[in-house]
Amino acid sequence: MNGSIVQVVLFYLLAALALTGACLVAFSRSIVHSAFALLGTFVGVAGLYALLAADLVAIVQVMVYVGGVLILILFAVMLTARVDEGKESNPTVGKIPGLLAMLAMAGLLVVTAVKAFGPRTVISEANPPSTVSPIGNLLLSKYVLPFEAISVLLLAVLLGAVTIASGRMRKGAGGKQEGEAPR
Amino acid sequence: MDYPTTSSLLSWMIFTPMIGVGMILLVLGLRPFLRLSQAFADNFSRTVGLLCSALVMAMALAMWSGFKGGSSAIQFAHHAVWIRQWAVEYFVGVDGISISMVILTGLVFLAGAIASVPWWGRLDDAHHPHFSKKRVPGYWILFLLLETGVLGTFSSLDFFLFYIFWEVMLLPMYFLIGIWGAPPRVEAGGRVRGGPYAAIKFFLYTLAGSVLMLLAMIAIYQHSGPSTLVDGTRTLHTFNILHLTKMFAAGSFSVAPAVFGLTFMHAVFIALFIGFSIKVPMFPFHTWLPDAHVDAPTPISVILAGILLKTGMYGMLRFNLQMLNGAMEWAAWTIGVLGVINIVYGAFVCMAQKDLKKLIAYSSVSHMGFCLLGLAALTPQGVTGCVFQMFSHGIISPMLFLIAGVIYDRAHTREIAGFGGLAERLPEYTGMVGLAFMASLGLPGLAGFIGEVLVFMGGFGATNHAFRGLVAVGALSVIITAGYYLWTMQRMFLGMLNDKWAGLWDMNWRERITLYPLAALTILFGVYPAPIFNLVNTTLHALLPVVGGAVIR
Amino acid sequence: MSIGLGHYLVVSGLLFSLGLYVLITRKNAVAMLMGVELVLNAALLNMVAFSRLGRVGPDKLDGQVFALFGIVLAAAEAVVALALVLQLYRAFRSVDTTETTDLKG
Amino acid sequence: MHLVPFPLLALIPLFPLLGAAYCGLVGCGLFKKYGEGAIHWPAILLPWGSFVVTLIAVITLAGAGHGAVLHQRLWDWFRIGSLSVDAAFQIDRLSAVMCLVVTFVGSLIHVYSRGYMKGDASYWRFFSNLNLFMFSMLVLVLGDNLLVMFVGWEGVGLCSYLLIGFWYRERKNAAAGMKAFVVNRVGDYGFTLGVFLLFWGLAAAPASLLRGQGGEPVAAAAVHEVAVGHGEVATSPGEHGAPIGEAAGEHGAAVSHGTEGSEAGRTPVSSVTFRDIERIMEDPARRDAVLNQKVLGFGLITLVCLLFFVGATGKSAQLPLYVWLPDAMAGPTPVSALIHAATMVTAGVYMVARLHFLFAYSPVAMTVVATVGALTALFAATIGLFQYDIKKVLAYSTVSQLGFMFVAVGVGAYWVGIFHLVTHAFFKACLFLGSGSVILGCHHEQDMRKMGGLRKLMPITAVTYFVSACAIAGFPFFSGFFSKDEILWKAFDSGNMLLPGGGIILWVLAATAALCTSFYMFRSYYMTFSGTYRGAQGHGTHDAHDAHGGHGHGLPKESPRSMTWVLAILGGLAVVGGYIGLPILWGLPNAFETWLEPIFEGSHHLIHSAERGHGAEWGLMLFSVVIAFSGFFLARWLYKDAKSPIPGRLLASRNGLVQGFHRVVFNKYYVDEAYQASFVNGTVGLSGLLSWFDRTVIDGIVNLAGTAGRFCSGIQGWIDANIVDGAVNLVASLSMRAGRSLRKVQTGRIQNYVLGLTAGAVVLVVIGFLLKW
Repeated sequence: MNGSIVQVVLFYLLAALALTGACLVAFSRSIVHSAFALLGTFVGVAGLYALLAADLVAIVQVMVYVGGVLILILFAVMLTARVDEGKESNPTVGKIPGLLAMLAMAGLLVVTAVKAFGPRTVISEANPPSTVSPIGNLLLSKYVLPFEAISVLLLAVLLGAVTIASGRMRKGAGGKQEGEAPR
Repeated sequence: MDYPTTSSLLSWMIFTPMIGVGMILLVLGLRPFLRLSQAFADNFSRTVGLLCSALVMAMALAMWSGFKGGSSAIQFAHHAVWIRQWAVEYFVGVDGISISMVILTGLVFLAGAIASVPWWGRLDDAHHPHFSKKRVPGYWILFLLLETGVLGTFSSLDFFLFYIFWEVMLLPMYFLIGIWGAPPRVEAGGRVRGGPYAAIKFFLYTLAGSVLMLLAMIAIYQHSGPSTLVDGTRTLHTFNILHLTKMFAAGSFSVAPAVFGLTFMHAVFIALFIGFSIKVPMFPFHTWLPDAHVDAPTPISVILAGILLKTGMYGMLRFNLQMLNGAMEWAAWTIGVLGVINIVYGAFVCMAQKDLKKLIAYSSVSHMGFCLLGLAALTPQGVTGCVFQMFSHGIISPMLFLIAGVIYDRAHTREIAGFGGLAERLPEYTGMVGLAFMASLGLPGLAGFIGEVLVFMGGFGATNHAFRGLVAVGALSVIITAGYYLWTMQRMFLGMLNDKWAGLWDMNWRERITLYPLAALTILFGVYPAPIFNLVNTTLHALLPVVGGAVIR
Repeated sequence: MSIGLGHYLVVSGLLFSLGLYVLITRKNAVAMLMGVELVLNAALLNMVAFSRLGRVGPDKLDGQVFALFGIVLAAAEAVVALALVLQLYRAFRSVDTTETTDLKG
Repeated sequence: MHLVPFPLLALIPLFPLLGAAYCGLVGCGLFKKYGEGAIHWPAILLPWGSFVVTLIAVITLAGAGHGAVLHQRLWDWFRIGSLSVDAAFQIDRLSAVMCLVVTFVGSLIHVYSRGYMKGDASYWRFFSNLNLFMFSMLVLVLGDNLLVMFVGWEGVGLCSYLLIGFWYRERKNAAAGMKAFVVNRVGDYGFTLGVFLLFWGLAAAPASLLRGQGGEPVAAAAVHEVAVGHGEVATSPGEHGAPIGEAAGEHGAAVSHGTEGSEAGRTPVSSVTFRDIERIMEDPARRDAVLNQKVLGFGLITLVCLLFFVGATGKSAQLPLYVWLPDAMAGPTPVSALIHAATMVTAGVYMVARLHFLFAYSPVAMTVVATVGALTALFAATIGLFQYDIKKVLAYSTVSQLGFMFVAVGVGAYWVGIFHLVTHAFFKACLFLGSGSVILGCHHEQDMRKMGGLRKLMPITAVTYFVSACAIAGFPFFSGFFSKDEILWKAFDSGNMLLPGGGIILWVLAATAALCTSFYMFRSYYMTFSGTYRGAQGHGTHDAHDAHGGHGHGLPKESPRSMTWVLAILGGLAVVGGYIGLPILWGLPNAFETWLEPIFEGSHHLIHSAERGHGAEWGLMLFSVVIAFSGFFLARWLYKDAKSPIPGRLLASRNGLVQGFHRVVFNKYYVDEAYQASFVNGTVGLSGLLSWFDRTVIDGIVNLAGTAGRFCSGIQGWIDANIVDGAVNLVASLSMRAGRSLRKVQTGRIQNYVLGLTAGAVVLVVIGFLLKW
């Protein structure tokens, strides 16, 4: 329970940041706003990681998500969205069923979480050790195979992304046999 | 009690015919590539068939010479685990009960093989194509398969293996009768008879028996106690016949559930008995036999009568007498009565037959009845007589069917009344028929007599004195048998020669080399049956119930 | 009062639900991709929280390793997905998933 | 009784067997190549070889002492449980007599056949069968136990069948052979059952009797006993070798005189061997155990003996199974002489005499034997009165004479029965061969009405025939006189019959039969040989003998020398043969009775005499002479030279009684017809019925099951096509329709899918919660 109040405050702040970002992503009418709101979520989650003494994950979260994924998404938004169309750049459908589904799912998860783990408290160390070197050890010993596999995956993704993004659609492969799709 | 492998001779013997099958198949497969002629394939398969049969016979003789007679132990055992999960073993071996049948198998199949080739004699007749020229390689493949099945049946000591071989016997026979037998014909009354009808009748009948046997086998397996396989694996149940015998003797099955108010042992006894009695064949399950015999080609009749009927009797000896020994006395009277019905009924029905082959077929029914009676007597003379009758019938009935084949090959009819005075034209043949008939009607000095007299003697000595009445009734058949054989003899061979048959010719060399050895054996075992007794007595007599204090058996 | 596993799970559950909502309601493929990222983040948060606060004990880092792998996978997925989106855009001149329904049965 | 090994014994039957094998297997070819000589020399010489060996055996036997039995054991035949049967031969004084008769008469008839069968196309087959018959008969006679005897018993039946049907082209002959065999089989049925019953009856003694002295366990003792039972055989080292086993080797030396010492531990449990049975019957305790047994209300031994006697009636042509013998005359005449007069048909008598130690214990069986014998004697004699076929007359005469023999053995005078058997063999063989000579002379005519006057044409035949007729009629100092007279006296004097004074009834029946015998024999003599020849002087009538060169035409003439010599020898024996058994009454030595005495001494104490005095015996002897002469004179008066008109007048008589009597007797009392109608037709009818039952009912059930199966499968086929398959099709079309409607769900909008996914997940979790609570 040491240093708890700081942690509690930090937790609520970071959780609010993440959730607010997520809400904006969900409800904003502009896709650009959504994309930027996503930033908040990512940072908030990274903070929560840090709060959980998962320093390496937090750093990676920031680097990969904020520095990589988010940038990609913004590029995509910019490449595809007709920004000039104004506020309604991020149209939605079926809000009511979506809302219902969201609430049902949220309710379920929250209730479950609270029922299962609500009263449980955990001792957290004052100065938890860095996780970088243990994780490095793990990655190169116990998880060496997934590690290598995922590196191969990354290579494949690299090549695949390049191929897909740069390749021309083959004739007839675009599903235009019936000529329905707008050009 | 556990017999490890001592010799692979028996396995070689059982599967030698399969090697032959492989060779025939190989040649058939290579035929298009090597451009072999049809005639070559035919002659090759005939040669292979003859050689394999001869080889089996030679191995059987080798086993005979190596068999120690004064022991009831399993000899020439070959024992290995086959399907570990179900406790199934490959366990073959011979004891006194089976050795004589194995030898007989070799002999009868050799005779059948020789009778199946068109060589060494005239068979050309454009109007009546002979079976031995029809789809030859297929015939020989099935023939050899049948031999494997029969040998396996006689030597299996694992119930599951026994059942497999039992079924292996069934299918080739079906095709051999159906395809190479008489073509379908319409009889009076619009009934269709002929090879296919006979084959399907045979098949369904024996299959019905097999089903009962299968049920009994599974029931016994399910209720059998824990055992060990030959390699030491412990199993919950067992198929090993010797182990099962011991368990039955020890009363392990007394806790098994009753079936229809019968104890478990009695219930499986009945199921197995009916299953085997169809093959014997026992009244009233005998009607497949005349049809199958009449429409089967000669060598197949020979094998059917000479060996296949014996598998049923063998089953009774091995399972009903040996394994279910405790229920045997309970059933003896019924078996005896059925045996006598077989004997007398078969003999009477014989007398009314117009077709020579049918007559011989019914005479088989009659003569197999002796085996049942001898078994039921449960005296040393009775059971030995039963086995000897199996053996002697296994020599005599092939002779009779070969004889029927001889005249059918020439005259294309077997209608007894249509002949007459053949003795003038075919003296050698007549002499052979006379010998075979006399042997079959139990003339002393020929093999048939020994079996009959022992069965009757044994029946008279049964603990239940009512058996004496049974024997008195059964022995009436000696009169009836003499009546129908001599009457047949008179109608076919004596009197004035019917001019229609003036063109017939006497026996050829192929018929001689099948008939003369059998005739010689008939005489030999009639005057000196001890070799067979030496084989079977020790094993058989150990199985008989000991009656309180009486030694007079 | 302290922050336990339940709190993190509640946050993660809400994140997940919002991501789901995005997935259900958005028509824009890129926006849906954002939803996916939200869901993924929720999941990863769960893992790290369990790794730290779950019954396995604090010195077990497997959950964090999973989270790392998850992040990498998410990145890879995002890359491929965006490439696809680009291609989709080229083909249909739109990233509106309600319009690109050529494969419907 | 002690056994003497005699290694030559098997040669006696072996010689004819070799002859049979030679003629039967290679004879056909040799006959065609080298003619008749290649056949008949071996075939005749080999039986003579048997005769010589028999003589040696008889001499050995005579020198071997009182109760000696020559014995040769060849091999084990069966050895199963307590049943232990050797292929073994024995010759004692009884079988020696039979053996001499068989080999001597048989060999003579072989010689005779050479002339009689000359020119027959199946010459080789004839001699083969004849030799085979000799073999079987000798096995029957020499067999050491009941089953070996049975081999011969059936073997002679087979040969009889083969030889009766020798000229098989005529269906009548073949049918006669078949009849002989089947009727004999009826007898064999009785015989075999008798063997079985006897065997188990002997074995049924209390276990205590069977126990060995050493208190051994019963089972071991039994084995031991069986071995020892044969141990005595092993006293001849080097001949029998090892098969008997160690036990025999140990104990064999100890047991040489079976009848001495304590028997209980030594006799086998049971046996089919004659001497073992006799020994069991001599052991008082075992005997009582056997005699006290009842089967179906009869004493065991009575039933056994009756069953054996059924066998004897079949083989020896007694009532009611005599019917085959007259028909058996269809065979060649030498066959009739050998098989159906001299040897085979006497086997029944021999068998009863052989088993005297059983029969003597059963007065019932003895009475039955004697009564059946006497009835048969009279019955057959009356039929013989009116026959015209010369061989039929002789056949009925044989049946009648066999009846006499059974009277003798039935009253316990076993040696007399055998004595009559011997003399009968001589004179009846001579008569038959004489008739054969006549038939050959008359170109195979057998009807006496077509003969006559042959005395001048065939003098030797006539003389021998007359002499033999005198013998059979019982003229004083001819052989038949001694034997037949002794039978009549023994019957009269018998005290053994169940009915008091039964012996006198037997005597009346037999004496009447003797009168008839004398009459019909001389009737046949005068019809055949006196007067003038009435037959056609032309062609032969027998198809099979067309090739008979030199005999086809002209008056009958005397037969070739090989035949007349045989006739002369047998005729001579018919005269003098009886002197071996002269009546004791005359104070002369009876060699025959003395010779056989050791055989029958065992049962001697059981045979009782009525103790009628010598006066009665003299009176009876005189009376039988009177009978013989009255028959002779009656026949001479009626038939000599065919002059008397009385026979013709009687035949033409319109008196219903005379006619009816004649018709019934001439047609042999319609016994054949009755048998045909009852047994034969009954059996055939029953077989037809059962066959119909088999085909229609039993197979019908099978086929019905098959048809029912097909019907059921038809129904199932319909069900399959319309319901099961319909269900399958329904499922298919349902899923098609469902697919068609459900594919609208497939909107292609990811949002919808995700929504569905979420909803599904939520629902699942909610359900999980609900279930949990």
